[in-house]
Amino acid sequence: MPKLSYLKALNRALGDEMDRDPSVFVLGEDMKFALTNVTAGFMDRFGPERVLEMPLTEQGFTNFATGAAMAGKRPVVEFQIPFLLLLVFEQITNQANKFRLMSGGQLSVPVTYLCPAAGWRPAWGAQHSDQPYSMFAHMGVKTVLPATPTDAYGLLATAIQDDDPVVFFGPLAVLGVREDVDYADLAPIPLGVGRVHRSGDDVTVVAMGHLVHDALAVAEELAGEASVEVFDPRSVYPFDWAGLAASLEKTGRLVVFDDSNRSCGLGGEIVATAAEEMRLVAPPKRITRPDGAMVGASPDLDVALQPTRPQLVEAIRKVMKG
Amino acid sequence: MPKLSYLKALNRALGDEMDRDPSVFVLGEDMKFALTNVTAGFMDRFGPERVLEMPLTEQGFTNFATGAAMAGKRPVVEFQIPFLLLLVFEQITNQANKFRLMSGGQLSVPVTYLCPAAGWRPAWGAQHSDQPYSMFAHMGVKTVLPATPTDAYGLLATAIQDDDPVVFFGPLAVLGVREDVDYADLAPIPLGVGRVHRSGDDVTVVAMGHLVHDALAVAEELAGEASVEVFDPRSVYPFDWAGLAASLEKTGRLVVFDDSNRSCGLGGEIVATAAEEMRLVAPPKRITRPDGAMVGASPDLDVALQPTRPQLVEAIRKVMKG
Amino acid sequence: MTDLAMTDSADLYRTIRFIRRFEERSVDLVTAGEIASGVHPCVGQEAIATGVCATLTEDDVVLSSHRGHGHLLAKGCDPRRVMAEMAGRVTGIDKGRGGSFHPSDLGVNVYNATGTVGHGSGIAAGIAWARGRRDVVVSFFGDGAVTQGALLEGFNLAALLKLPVVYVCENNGYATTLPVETAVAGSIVGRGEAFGIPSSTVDGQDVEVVLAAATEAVERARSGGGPSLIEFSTYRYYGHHTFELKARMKYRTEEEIARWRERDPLDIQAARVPADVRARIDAEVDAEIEDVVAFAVASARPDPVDALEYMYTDGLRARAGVAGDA
Amino acid sequence: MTDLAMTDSADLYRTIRFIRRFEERSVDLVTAGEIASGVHPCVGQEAIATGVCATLTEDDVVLSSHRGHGHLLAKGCDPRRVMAEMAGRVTGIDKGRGGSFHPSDLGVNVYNATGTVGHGSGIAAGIAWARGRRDVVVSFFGDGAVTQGALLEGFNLAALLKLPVVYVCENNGYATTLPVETAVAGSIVGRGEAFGIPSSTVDGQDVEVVLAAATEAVERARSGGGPSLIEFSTYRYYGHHTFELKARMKYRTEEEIARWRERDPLDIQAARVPADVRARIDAEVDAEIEDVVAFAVASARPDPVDALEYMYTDGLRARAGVAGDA
Ligand SMILES: Cc1ncc(C[n+]2csc(CCOP(=O)(O)OP(=O)(O)O)c2C)c(N)n1
Ligand SMILES: Cc1ncc(C[n+]2csc(CCOP(=O)(O)OP(=O)(O)O)c2C)c(N)n1
Ligand SMILES: [Mg+2]
Ligand SMILES: [Mg+2]
Repeated sequence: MPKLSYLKALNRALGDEMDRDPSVFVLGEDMKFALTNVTAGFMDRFGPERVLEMPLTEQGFTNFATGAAMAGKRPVVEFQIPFLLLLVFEQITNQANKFRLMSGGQLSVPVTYLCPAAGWRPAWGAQHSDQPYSMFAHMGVKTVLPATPTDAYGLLATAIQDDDPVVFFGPLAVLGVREDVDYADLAPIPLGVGRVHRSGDDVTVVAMGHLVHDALAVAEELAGEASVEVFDPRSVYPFDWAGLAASLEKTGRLVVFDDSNRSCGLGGEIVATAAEEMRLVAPPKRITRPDGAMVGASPDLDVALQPTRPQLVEAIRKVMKG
Repeated sequence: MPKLSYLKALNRALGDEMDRDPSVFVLGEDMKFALTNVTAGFMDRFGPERVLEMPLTEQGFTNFATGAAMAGKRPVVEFQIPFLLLLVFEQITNQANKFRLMSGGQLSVPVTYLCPAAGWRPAWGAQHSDQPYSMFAHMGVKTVLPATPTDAYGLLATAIQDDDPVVFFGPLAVLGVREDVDYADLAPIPLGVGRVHRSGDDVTVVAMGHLVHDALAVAEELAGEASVEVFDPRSVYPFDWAGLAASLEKTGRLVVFDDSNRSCGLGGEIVATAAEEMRLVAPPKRITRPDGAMVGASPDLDVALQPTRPQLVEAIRKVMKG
Repeated sequence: MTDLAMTDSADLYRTIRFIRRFEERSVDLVTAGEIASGVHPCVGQEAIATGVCATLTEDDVVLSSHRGHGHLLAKGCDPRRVMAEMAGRVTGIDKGRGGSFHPSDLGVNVYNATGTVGHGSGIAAGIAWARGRRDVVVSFFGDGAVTQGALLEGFNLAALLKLPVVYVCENNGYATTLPVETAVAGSIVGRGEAFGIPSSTVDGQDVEVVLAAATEAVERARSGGGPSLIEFSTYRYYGHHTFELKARMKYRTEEEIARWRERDPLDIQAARVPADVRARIDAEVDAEIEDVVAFAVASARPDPVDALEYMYTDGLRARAGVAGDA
Repeated sequence: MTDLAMTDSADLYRTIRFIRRFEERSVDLVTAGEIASGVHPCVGQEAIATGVCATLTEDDVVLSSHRGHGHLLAKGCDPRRVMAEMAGRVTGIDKGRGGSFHPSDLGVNVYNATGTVGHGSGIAAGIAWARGRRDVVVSFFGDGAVTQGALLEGFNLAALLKLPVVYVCENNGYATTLPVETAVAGSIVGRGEAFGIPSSTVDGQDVEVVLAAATEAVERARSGGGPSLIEFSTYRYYGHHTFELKARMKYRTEEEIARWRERDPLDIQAARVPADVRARIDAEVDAEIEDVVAFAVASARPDPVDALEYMYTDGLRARAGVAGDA
């Protein structure tokens, strides 16, 4: 079976959707030469009316996408850097995502916001390394953060087909991950449905994005000590609360492994909801970035702020004791 | 003793700081005629060089304030509507709040962002009623949400004196609250230090902003049934974790009463941290807005999305049983 | 309000008169507590909505502003459902979810009026592009919007893509309390010209002058000539928002208001219509407006249990604010 | 680099030559893995930083961009500490927290170069105002920044407040891969003129032409004449960022690059300096640059335990990512 990389999966999913549905188009910066490679080959394949080259005008083209979507198109807006999603935060959360309600259901805004390079960018410094996904969940914007090429394909396809705004985060750290796939098996994956990557009985580790792969390695490493279930919600919002509850019914122990900032992040939401509504036999734990994490401009500083495998090992051991 | 309203306390704190420190100035829209009344009388009192009338250009004047602050001034930027803080979200969280770290400590950015009308605005609809404070905490921006005139005075004074960016949220619903004060007692209140409004032994209710007053009423109402401690952290970030832990040491029971959206909100952060690190003898509960709440344009719809006293009563009873 | 193609003097007078009465009565409903949000009356600016929309077909698109009742009525929305929307009733064009400030009515191609001043320009460009450059899109905004960077980002995109957008700036001299001279360095039309967009300043009080200017811009759009910017000089007699009924603000003088009332769009157009025709129109309009008001006030208010309706297309239900609640 | 007041031909040549070598060697350090972020070389644009900064006093302020090494060196930063910063070392001007893209050095009044393209314009206005309109503030940005609305919001504020800001647009023809003609409708100078800001397009390859244009704008600023916009036509020989060393992108032709090299700022200025003087300068510069490189490479890397340093002024420690950790 061919090896498909996460980045290629994005390219494939977007291309397949554009083949399938003429209303789908992509816009963003450096489209023509596909700087991020997500749209590699698209200018020749789909032409300039479906691959819109945009100037350095993120608020303008985000609003443009909102208008195009309300008028029947399905824009996919690419953002090269995570902070650009902060720059258009109001346009997505306070405009595009609210227009349906504000119109009493008349309007729909089927835009996909694609950030194929979320998270840490070695030594690029404080302004280029954020993971803003928790805040889109806070504002009620559908948000996904897939971990594997298959899930990236399926959730990007679903995001594009969804009639509401959806933000897609692909962490830079996972773009190179490859997977053996049968192309025929690639298919849309519903929002809000998680995935158990590894089944276990003692403790549930919730991980997303690139951290899923670290969690699986740690689970393997601890196989002798503890039976670790690795649960990947895949969608940040809506979240698969039923899937999490089912896992905790079994394990009763929870460790969350999350690359977002600590305060008011997804990790906290998972711990809070579990503590309020689910079965826990020991105090839950979360491993996150620090509060309001800002990386420096040297890799030495940056890595110190990323969640690590040793932290996960220690947390698992603690909840097993607890 | 004179009765001081919350709104007047803001006016007084800002005026006192401008008297005390010539580097303090205020800028924003409709300053000259003090639309929000926070700057009532200031144009005559301080003149146009310290009360800067700004056009409808929020990103521009937020960046202007950043520059002025780096050059030694202490700008207080007023935002008339909470969503305007989403519009400048990148300028505050990714620029002003990061410049100190990015300069290796050379620069400081002592800006206060003042939103004197946060939260629900009856029938003004989905775009005018947000409570974005949790997201500033997520990004590591110092953020306060005082509940009383005395605290509003003290925390606005502190925000202005602080050498870092600080966001000040004054909920619309609390601006009219009045309190007997001796002006001589008005003084800065440190960030990250909460306040026990009412001491109790059975359950800790954490409430902030206007909800503190509802929580106190409910505590009174349930006095016969349960001894309720009402804890107001006052600062969203940094948060008074020690104060919360001390209260839970005593009660072991937690109900959080929070006006922000549910997913990845402050309420969740409080529940998560308590579940992870503090003493809990029963599952904690939180009362919040729904996920990604959007109000309609009629009061009938809007109130349905606000946390209510009956919800708090029921939650307290449940944790008492739990 | 029926046939938008009708642009003779009497029809234009009728539309202005209709908007005028509609606004006056909506202010009454604010005072009566029926419109909880208050409104931004467009009294004094009616000729712009009237003249511009008279050049549009049903398929053409309008993006309104927070001062938009006139745009909606002139574009052909059912006035009863517009007033009901302002009163937050389920019979409103947006079922009480849009209100006075953010209305949309796809039935007549009125798209969402965003509350983020200035951001309609990019949305308008996207709509014009998505509709295959077939239909004209009119984006209304005020002088305050001119200082919002996103407005100019939209201008750039519309110009680059040569889109059929007519940008209509209703310069009524103030953004809330701020005089335009103190807010806008340089000029408004200069901002259009900077992007190569044909731009002009036109009298907004004489509806036939408005009509002529709008016709030229709309023709340019239809013939592939790309976007235009028209800055109409106008004035609002009422305050920014009905809160000024209570809190009188001193940012302008009574003399100034009186001066502008001398160029009242209703009077200017009235002078072109025979007295008897006017009398008939006035009577019809007054009667229709009373029916509009009665409809709005009699309509049902939304049921609080539906507060989370229409958030998502797939019926996804947001989690309630309390665990376990629906 | 010593005396900024020195603006005779040889001094200008020296600065251009210094920046050129500094950039070439920084690219070597990228290849060697010493500069992990890569860099945005300004090779080809050196005359602009050189000519503009030659008109400034120590008290005047510069806001740089992501392509800013030349600005820093021309304004008088210690080149050793600039290179060390790019390499993420503790001896860097920002202790390894700013890096190549976002440097500041208050010692010579170089304020933060924000990573948000276009947003320096408003920051520059705020600095100019806060410094009592005494000192001139130069805000450097590229042609890409021109399409960012916030840039124009800054123009409006600087013009309204008549601030001593010189807006320097280094139009090198591309924003990453995007040609300026396809990004900017209308013109760049038109955007300045729209705000009543004196604006001109000037050759950016001849440092003495740059110097003359900058002098005029700086004089206007000093004499209370308010902001100016100068669009310098220029070109970058290298790619947008050193990632193009690996991923050659075809957005421009070799012929185009060759054509611009014929107007190389170093050659143009070299022709005005006697060969023997040049030989001496070249030797001095090369020696100094090797010392710069040696200093940077030999400097210590930051200690990971300090990762949360400098976040807050009051020493507030952000909570760690694991409960209980420091
Ligand atoms: C981006 C933004 N800033 C501020 C506001 C608050 N606001 C609403 S209307 C308005 C004044 C707008 O003035 P103008 O554009 O001239 O329109 P007018 O009210 O005069 O019709 C302001 C400041 C807003 N809604 N959006
Ligand atoms: C607001 C924003 N959008 C996009 C980017 C990513 N980006 C960094 S530099 C750059 C190109 C800038 O081009 P230009 O302004 O012409 O400067 P040049 O690189 O040519 O010197 C882009 C798109 C950014 N940093 N900020
Ligand atoms: Mg106006
Ligand atoms: Mg460029």
